[in-house]
Amino acid sequence: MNGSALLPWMLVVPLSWATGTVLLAHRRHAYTHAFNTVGSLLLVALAATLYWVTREHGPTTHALGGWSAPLGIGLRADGLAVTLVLLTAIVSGACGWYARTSERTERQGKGTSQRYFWPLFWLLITALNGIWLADDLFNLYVGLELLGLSAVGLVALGDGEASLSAALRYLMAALLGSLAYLLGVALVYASYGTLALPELAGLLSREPITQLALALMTVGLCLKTALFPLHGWLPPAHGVALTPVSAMLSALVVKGSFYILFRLWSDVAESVVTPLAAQALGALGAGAVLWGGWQALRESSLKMLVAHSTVAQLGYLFLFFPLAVGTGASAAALATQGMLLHLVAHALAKSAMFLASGTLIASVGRGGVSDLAGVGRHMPMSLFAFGLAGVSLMGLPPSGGFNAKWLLLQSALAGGQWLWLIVLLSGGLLTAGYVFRVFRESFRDPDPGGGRFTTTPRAYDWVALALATLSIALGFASRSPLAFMTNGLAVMVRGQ
Amino acid sequence: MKQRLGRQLAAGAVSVSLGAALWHAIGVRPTPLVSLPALVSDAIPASGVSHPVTAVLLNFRSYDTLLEIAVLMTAAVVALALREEQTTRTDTPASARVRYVVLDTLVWRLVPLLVLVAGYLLWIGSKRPGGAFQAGSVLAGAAVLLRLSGFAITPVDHRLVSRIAMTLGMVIFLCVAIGTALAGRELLDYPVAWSGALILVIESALTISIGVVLFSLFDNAPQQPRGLSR
Amino acid sequence: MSADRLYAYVGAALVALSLYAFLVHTHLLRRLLAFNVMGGGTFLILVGLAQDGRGPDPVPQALVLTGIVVAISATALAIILLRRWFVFSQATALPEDEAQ
Amino acid sequence: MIGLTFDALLGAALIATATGALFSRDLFRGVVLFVVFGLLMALAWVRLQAPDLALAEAAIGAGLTGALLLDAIGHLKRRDAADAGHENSPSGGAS
Repeated sequence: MNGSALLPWMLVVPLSWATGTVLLAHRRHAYTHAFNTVGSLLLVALAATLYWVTREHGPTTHALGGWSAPLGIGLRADGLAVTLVLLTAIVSGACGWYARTSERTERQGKGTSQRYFWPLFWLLITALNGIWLADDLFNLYVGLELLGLSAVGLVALGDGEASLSAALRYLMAALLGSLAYLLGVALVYASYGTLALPELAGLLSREPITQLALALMTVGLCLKTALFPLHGWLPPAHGVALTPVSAMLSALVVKGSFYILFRLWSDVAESVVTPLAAQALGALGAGAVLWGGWQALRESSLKMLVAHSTVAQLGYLFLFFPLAVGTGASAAALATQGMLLHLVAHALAKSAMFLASGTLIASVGRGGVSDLAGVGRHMPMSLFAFGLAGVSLMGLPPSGGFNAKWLLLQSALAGGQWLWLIVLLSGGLLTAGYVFRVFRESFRDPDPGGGRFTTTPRAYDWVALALATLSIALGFASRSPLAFMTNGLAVMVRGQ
Repeated sequence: MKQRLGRQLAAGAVSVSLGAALWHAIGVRPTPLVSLPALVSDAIPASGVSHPVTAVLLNFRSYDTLLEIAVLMTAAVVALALREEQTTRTDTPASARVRYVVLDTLVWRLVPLLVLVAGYLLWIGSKRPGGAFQAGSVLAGAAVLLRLSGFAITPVDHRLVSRIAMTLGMVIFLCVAIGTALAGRELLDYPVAWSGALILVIESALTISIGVVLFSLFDNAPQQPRGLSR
Repeated sequence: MSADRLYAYVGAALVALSLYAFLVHTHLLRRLLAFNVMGGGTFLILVGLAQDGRGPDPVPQALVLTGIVVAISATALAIILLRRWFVFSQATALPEDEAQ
Repeated sequence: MIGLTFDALLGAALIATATGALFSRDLFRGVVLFVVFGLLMALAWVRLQAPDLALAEAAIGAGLTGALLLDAIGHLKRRDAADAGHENSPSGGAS
């Protein structure tokens, strides 16, 4: 099997399913459910094949339209891109399963607008795969817009007024962010005459215009990744959306813009970035870890707590920059590995945590953390899934989260940057604080008159548990996927 | 009031520094080493069209266009989703509106002209400025004009026929994409002999869909439920 | 100075102007106007600066055409959400901004 | 030289209409100025030898966006004339 021939199907399949679900939107649910199940399974199968083929035969590219870059647009499948494609297929498959179960059981009385959940779901996946595989600066812009608009649409499908204001706020941030990015693209094209990333990697130099372009793209992408202090839009959007949507937004969507930032800084504009800018990004990341964790501790609504936890966990990703820029080869390699493992482990753990939270809320009937009293005895499975995910987020062994934070820690030691150690450790403590807070409430005796729980579908628990288990399993077997992911990356080893 | 002033000062500082940085950057831009226009003109004969912008949009960078149609579809889907919830849609029936004779005549003259213009733009797009986007938006403009002057044109709602019209461009584009992939070529790599015809087919379908979707974005905008205040 | 570069400078001015407007206005329709003007400025820089001293370039022109379609999709989506939200809340600014 | 003078005048007009569109007290007036801005942009595209963009800008940028915005003003004014019609006082909503 040829990896290059497989690549475009990662885009064609979700796009076809998006179109198909628009056309099927008013058919009986049995049809759409069967159609969507087939789509998710097909996507997982294709992604797994692509992963396997790339592992066996190495990275591939695909010249779309038969025109090679810079005239045409290329796709590129290296270890990292392929891993993220597989991650997307798995997480979206799980969330899709959860959504189908919820449609089957809770459909009565809900707004019918959720018919159009599925087209947006597939458009979101198209955008994500487009971004993971992209190899062109402007193509990434279109992918970013598709990602942003479909995510905003999904948020707007939630119930009532709050979801609309959250969607609007999200949209305003997304629009500003992508325009900043586009402005950077304009400056790059004017100065270098090409948009293809591989070519630009060899051309970019530390001109003022290039630095401005990179700064603009960085600010735009940070806004879209909700880096502190530009994170204000994230908690309402992720907290108010439908449960499977929250899971996909936190697990995958915010990673899309971060991934572009990582590619730009490490692959393309290596010669333009400065250690000072990297330290600044790291400082903001540290701010996110502390502020997001603190907010999660104080948050009264369960889903908002998990959303604030996303703000904090995204902060860890940004510690990559100070740990890798200008610190020497070994520290940079460790930082890259730690950050990428954190990205994957957080995606699995956070989607599990959101799904488990949604199940708990469905069972209790209310969304407050203090409403959970007594749920521990009634919903042990959901709480177990929540706890497993929490273990990975806190960075306790054995889990993917632990290995990731361990690698980041080692990188900090190797580079002699002690300050980031403190951030890593206090972030872990804050995470432990809010996860245990949920547990404490859940095992409290319910108030008199409370403690009535609805039974939720079994599938809810299985899906959350499967994702949480994967995030733990990553702690036992992270070496080989990591080696595959970082293989072929031009890590910033050429630093000072 | 103080907060407002603070916001203005901060916004002013940010935008003035961005403006100054852009101003400076534009002045010291290096000259590019790569020349895409030269590559474009070299490849034009193999693209199936003679107008370079159309060649870039529908051949060299057709994948961008595919994703762009997906963006347009996203907006259309959200509009449909939010429209459907409204049970109390207060569409003024066309007959109930006051019509002005002059406007009527004007519209009746103008709309067929616009449709003609759209067809011309679509056709000429392969050789000269024009193409699916301009043609589609002119079509949508004609429909908006009709709706604004109170004519009862069919709404673009969740009926199957509307949804088919909205997705037609995407369906045809995807069929071509899948066809090329199944034939063992790169995605959207048209055989040279067919590329002119394929581009025209794709553009025709896109024109319809772009027109319908752009009109639907106007037509499906939520209305205030009458006499219902919360 | 070539005409192309002149329009790039105009684009820079438009971007700065509309960024200020985007940041100070709370009315969402005004923010959308700012977004559209900012888009226009960016497009002018994209085409003007790329063509400066090199003659017409179909690539940035095609990119801007894509950008225009994306911009109207985003604008329409925002207007739909805003109108729907207005039906519920009778407000034209985000709650966080109004509290300021 | 005449061409460049025209370009300079057009650039100034672009900035002036944009300022009006963004900062005029009356939102309706702002949108009308935005439509004018769109038409001037179309002219600028002609000057930049981009007739495709001139067509698209006139039809989409000025025409359809303008129609969407004007329709939205009508909608938002229906209940809340003070807020939609005039310079919004941000503290107005939170009395």
